Amino acid sequence: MTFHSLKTLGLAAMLAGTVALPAWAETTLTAVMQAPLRSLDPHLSTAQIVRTHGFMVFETLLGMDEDYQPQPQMADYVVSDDMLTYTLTLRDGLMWHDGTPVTAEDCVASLMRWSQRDGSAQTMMEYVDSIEATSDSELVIHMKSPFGPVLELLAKPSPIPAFMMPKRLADTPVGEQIPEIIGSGPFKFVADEYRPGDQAVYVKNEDYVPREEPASWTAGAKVVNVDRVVWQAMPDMQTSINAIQSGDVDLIEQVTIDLLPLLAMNEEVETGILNPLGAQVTGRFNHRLPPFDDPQIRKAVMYALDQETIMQTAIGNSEYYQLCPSIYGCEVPLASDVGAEYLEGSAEDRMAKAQELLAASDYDGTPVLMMQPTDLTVLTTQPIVAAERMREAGFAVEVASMDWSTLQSRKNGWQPVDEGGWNFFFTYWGVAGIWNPLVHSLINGSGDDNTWAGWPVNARMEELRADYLTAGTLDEQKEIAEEIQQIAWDDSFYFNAGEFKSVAAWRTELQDIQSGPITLFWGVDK
Amino acid sequence: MTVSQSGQPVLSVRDLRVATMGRRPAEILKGLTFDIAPGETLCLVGESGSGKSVTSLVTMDLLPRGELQVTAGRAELNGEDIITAPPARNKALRGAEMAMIFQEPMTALNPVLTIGLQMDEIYRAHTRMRGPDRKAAAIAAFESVNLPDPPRIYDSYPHQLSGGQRQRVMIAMALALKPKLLIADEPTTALDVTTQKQILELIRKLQDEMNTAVLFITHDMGVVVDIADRVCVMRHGEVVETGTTEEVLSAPREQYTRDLLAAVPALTPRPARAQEAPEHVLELVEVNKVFEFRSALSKLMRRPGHRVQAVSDVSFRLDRGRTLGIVGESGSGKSTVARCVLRLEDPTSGAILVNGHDIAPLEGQTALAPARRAVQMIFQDPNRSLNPRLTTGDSLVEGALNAGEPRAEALARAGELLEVVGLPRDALSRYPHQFSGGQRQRIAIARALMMSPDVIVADEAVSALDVSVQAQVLDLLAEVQARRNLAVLFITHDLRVAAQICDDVMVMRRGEVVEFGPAGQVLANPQHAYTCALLEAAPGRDWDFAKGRRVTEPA
Amino acid sequence: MLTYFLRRLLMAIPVMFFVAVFVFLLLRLTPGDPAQAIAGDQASLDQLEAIRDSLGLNDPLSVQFLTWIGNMAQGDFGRSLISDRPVLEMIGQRLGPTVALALVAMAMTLMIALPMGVLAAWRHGGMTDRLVMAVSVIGFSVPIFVIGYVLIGVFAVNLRWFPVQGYKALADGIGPFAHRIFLPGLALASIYIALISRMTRASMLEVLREDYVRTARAKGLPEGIVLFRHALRNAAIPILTVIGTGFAMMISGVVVTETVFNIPGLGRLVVDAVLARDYPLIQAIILLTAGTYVLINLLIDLSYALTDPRIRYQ
Amino acid sequence: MSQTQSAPAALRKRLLETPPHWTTLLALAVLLAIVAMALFAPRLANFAPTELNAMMRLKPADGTYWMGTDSFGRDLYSRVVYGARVSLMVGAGVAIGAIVIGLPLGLLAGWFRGLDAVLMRAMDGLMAIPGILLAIAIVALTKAGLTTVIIAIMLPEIPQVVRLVRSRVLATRSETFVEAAVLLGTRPMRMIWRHLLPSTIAPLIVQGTYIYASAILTEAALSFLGVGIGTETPTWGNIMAEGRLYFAMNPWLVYWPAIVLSLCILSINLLGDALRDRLDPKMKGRS
Repeated sequence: MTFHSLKTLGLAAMLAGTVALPAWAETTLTAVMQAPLRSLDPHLSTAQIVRTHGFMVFETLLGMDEDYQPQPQMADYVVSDDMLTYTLTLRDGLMWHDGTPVTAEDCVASLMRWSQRDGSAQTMMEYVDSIEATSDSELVIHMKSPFGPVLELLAKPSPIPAFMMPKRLADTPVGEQIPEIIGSGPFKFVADEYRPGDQAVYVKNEDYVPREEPASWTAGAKVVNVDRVVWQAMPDMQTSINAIQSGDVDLIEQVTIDLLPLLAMNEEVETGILNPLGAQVTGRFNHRLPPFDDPQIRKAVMYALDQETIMQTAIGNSEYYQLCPSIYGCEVPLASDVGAEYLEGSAEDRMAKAQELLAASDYDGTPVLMMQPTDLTVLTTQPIVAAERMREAGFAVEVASMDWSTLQSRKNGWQPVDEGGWNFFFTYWGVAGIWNPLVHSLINGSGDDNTWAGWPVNARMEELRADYLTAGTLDEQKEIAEEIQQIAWDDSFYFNAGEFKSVAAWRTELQDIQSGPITLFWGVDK
Repeated sequence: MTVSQSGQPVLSVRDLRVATMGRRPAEILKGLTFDIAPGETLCLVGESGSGKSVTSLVTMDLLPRGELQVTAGRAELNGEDIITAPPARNKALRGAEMAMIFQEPMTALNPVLTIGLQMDEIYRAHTRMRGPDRKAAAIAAFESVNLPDPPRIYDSYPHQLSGGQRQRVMIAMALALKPKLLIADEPTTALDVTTQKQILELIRKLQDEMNTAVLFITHDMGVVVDIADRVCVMRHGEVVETGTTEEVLSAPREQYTRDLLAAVPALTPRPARAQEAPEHVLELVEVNKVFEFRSALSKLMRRPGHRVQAVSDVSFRLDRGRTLGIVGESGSGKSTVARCVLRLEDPTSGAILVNGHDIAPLEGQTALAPARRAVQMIFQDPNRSLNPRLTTGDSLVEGALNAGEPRAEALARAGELLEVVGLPRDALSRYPHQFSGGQRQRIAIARALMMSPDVIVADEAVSALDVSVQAQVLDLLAEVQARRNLAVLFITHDLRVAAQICDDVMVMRRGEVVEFGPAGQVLANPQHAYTCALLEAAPGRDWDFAKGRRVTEPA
Repeated sequence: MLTYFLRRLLMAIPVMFFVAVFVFLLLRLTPGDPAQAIAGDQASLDQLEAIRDSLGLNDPLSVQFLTWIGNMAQGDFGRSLISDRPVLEMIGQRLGPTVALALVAMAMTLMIALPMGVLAAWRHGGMTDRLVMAVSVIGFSVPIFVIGYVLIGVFAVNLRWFPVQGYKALADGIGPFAHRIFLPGLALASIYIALISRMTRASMLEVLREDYVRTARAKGLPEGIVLFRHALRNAAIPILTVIGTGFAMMISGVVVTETVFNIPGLGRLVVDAVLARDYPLIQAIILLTAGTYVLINLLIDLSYALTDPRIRYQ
Repeated sequence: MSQTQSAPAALRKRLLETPPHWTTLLALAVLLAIVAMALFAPRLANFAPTELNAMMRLKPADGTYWMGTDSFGRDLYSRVVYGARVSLMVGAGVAIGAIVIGLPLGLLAGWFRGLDAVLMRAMDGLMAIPGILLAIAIVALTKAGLTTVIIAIMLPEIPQVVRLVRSRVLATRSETFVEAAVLLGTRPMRMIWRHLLPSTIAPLIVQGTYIYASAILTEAALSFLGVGIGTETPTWGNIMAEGRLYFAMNPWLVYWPAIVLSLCILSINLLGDALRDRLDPKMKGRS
């Protein structure tokens, strides 16, 4: 046999191989997620990627539809007229991934675990008398007194959704991670192929029975049309863009907006907003340390900072950011224009006002320590822009760069700056994490050590927050929410720097991509 | 030995000029001319810098690229000009028609390849012999140079052979293809005298067998006597004088040649100096030195290590004003004795009495300070014994400053001493590299004298110097010795030097004293067979350089 | 030879202990909180405290250290704080790509740098020499991520000869493996090529002045044999030494290269681990790389004996 | 201290023996230009390096913005000019620091054999930890400021210096002139100061240039990985790190600082080579 004929033979074999493959190949959807998945316990982490992971594998008793309404998902619900008894009935055919049936007892254990982890669930538990399983498929929540948002909390997609898991896992103590990822959701987690920080693999749960209703956010039918979903972490956005163009990946959850023009010319790649809620950038004062223990000085900052510059620098393309005064997000039911005076007028006018305010204040020139994360791209620019504006207003500002992990832990301390404290930093919140006074962490006015970093103190705010929980109607809620917003502005709890939307990119082979408060992998077809 | 002067010379060098390359070219060879006939040995003799080694490199077409170049002249091998021949042609000639033996057998063989392979390469490069034939030829060649157990040698690495064996291997390689011309560049300088003698005899024998022409390069007049048919004396790149060995040695025409010959020390010991009331300044009593190589782990586990007895039971006494020579070949332990005396090594047992005090058990610079002052050393290589980064003045006053003498005072004394050793006072502010080797050795002597010692230990102090310089330094040493009534412990391998300056001689071999007595007795009338063998092997022993004729009656 | 090997291994114990203590203290003195990395930035202080308690991070440092050392002595490197997976398993998953990358880079280096260095030394002072030196100085002077980007820009994006990113294991076939590892391997090799070609050149220059090289030439041997058989083998030891000490340099290169080419290797794992304060994981990786460094240098010391028969270890 | 004047004098002599090669002169000119750029940054820059303009983001080069603008709308040219300051400072800090700490350690380890074993094991340990990991960890240890970065990069360089100095000391102490000094009664500290230290100076100067160059590179790598000096202070490293996101759109955001950085390091390396050829007698005339 000559070399030539050998080569031909090889080529033929190769061709045969490529022809034969697609016949029984499974469809795999490869996605680059915004952050690498490093931990798996969805009750333990408030990170968005873990939440997204949670909705792959786990389910919630109730789902939330695109109108922000709780809808039945694992269970149908009945609320007593006195608003004191919630009866939830599990639907048929629910199975855990290990093959055992889902019982009400599992769900009670899961709710108990969840309520220890989630902030607003903890508040709810103060109103709850008992949660018990009355049969294999029915559980009942008895309230001590009426509490408005029970259903909303069971359905909420953020920050810690009420995911259900088998009792044996739900009994895992609070600080520990569950040893196995067993849920009842439409995807099964493939533990063997999981590489923390790099790759997570999910396969279609063949035993999953979707609901009848059409899919809407986390409610309705979760119909899976792909066999495998692979999440791939890519530390470099350029790499991700190259990869989607070459077809190595099908979806990028969050594209850096400046780089969108790179994809614009590619007809095989589509871009768009999958999460309509977006995220709000917030600049937080440390109310316990000078100079920001003085409301007058905080107010000077409120005038000095400029949503437009911050957003323009961070996002660039105005299509994908929004400026609005609402502390709940620009497009949610509670959105309002109250307090807009801090944003009105030209940037120059506001700067003049800021300078005036600062000059009139007791500010003694102490440098403001602004924390800046170096490794979290969405938050690196704001401190720089803000520092420039604050300096112009008359502040001395020191920008302290650190990695995100250091920043997160440093923010929890309130010791003086030279002992490792801080004055100001930026972070961002998925709108689902701030969309009402119940879930909103930044408006806590109790000043307790345990509250989220910043520790503002405002008694009126606390009254309003308590009132909100018992408010009956949406109008009533709205009214309270607006007053809260006014106080948050007036007392300068924090600076709302505006809202941006994450832009996803996907290859045109993907059809029927769902939009949702998180990225959803059901419904989509390849 | 009869030499055929008829016919074409094997090598004919005509008006050869070589210069350095670069911005300021300097001429290294300035019009060299000589011939070598088949079967003849021509010795190129000269001191360092005379250009004799460059001549050999030109002939082999091995001048270092980019550094030296031939600017004029011809060098014809069997009528073929090497200088104009293409490199490929010269490559073919090298190893086959002309071959070379280098000075250092330690470095001339590739340390990481077996002897057999290095031999084999020659046959591969120049013949069409097949593998087994090549090996057989190699083993035969090893046999012809009297190497023991040739098959073992074939499989050995160079470091497994002695220096003499390596030089034999080099000769076997050089003569493997029976070249017309053999160039031997100081082939025995690095060897002990007894080995040197054997190698010279071997070259002579093989040359006779093959009728090879030999270009022999040496600085040693003794070797010239033993091997040359004709001599070519070189100096600064020029030929001073050419002629048959007898002619040049017995009736030199040029003053330079005469000086060169006069500088060669006689092998006959000088008469011992008269000694008045002997005063012992240094006494060794049964000194032993054992080197032990033991790893930290073995020490921990109390396992014995590898032991070498470098010095065993050496005892002697040295009196003020006298010179004791310790002679021996490499490995005889003579330097170790010196280093023990100076406490650069710690003796394993025995006593070292300096002015009556035993310094063997002392530790630390403070305790040793008196002994340090009393015993000083002159090292072999003046290039290395002076710190190149210090001025002469700084080097000279170091010991004095350590002893607490004010700097100005010490510098003044140093200046005086420089004049004593024959250097100008302003040498104080200059650096070692601004001096010649002989001058540096003078500075080293001055440095030793700065300490006003009672004993000076000179370890091969003139071995690295050219003969003419060597004579001057020895004269200086004798002069300061006489003036200051110093005791000198002189370590040397050169029997001629020992004969010239020593009152007493101690012969050492493998750490043991073989023979010890007045120089006149030991060197003129040796009792021990080893001493006899050493004297027997001394090159040129049958020529009397002072009188310029063969010694009729061996000493 | 064996006893020498064992003795050297014994000597490595204090070195590794030093590394362990050093790294442990360094990490524990670092601000940052693994609990925060687990719980995310919206977690409350109570929640963080509970997580810290369950992870044992509130124990005294000495207790933590002794526990860690004790477990390690039994071969238990612990579990990742963040992902709650066995550290060794996580390292195992990431080891393959890194080792492959390092080996490929090393192979490329030797194939390119040795001939470069030999040639430069041989043509010392000539154009080839200047060119080689220029290439090597540039290799030292351009950051590895710039080299990576330029390679991607030219060969992957524009010419489309190679994929832009990713890694395929050798088990997926030699073709895909080679196709994807080529550019990252070359990028990583760049600085090494610079280093080794320089060292080869310098070492060769030294060796080419040796008497035995002159002897080889005097024997009329072909220049190739003189250079590669006689000179290069003698020049090998300093080159080997540089290969060993350069290993640490390669690790930093690996971290950056893996980021640029998106290779799921140890380098990225460790950067992630440091940023997330995943103490057991960082400690294990650093100990592992330190151990590898010590081992590689030991092997290189042993390999001296292979190139030079004069060296015998007892 | 008149007795040590000789060492610098000898050094000077070896440096100035022959006129330097043109590449060396060119390298020196480039380096001086970069040093001048750092010194006179405020005069040379067209804008303050932190002055941002959200409307002028990612503009290509023109008459106003000579190298274009970055993602903050800051003038890239001005930032590159100011970047020289930090980069040169990091290099100098690391090189000087590593030598100041490593030199005495190496001298002591080389002369006092008892100390040697302990010290060198610790150095082996430090060397075994990959420098970049150490640097990442240390930068995270305190705030990502200039000092931290310098210390983080310096620490892994120290063992290299110690080893170099120690090996020189070991080589020198076997020299005959050291034995001669022992015979003259010279005590250890004086021996180290007068006979051993001078022999380490030349290789240290050479090594110093290489450390200098590699420190600048490491700083860039740290910035690239997100653990370098914050973006408020422009360094070539963090300019590139920020620019790399936009590499495909405007590669000049990376290329400009990369070119200046590479030129700077190139000239330092070339000068190092030239110094080595002159100072290291063994390497003389080998470039």
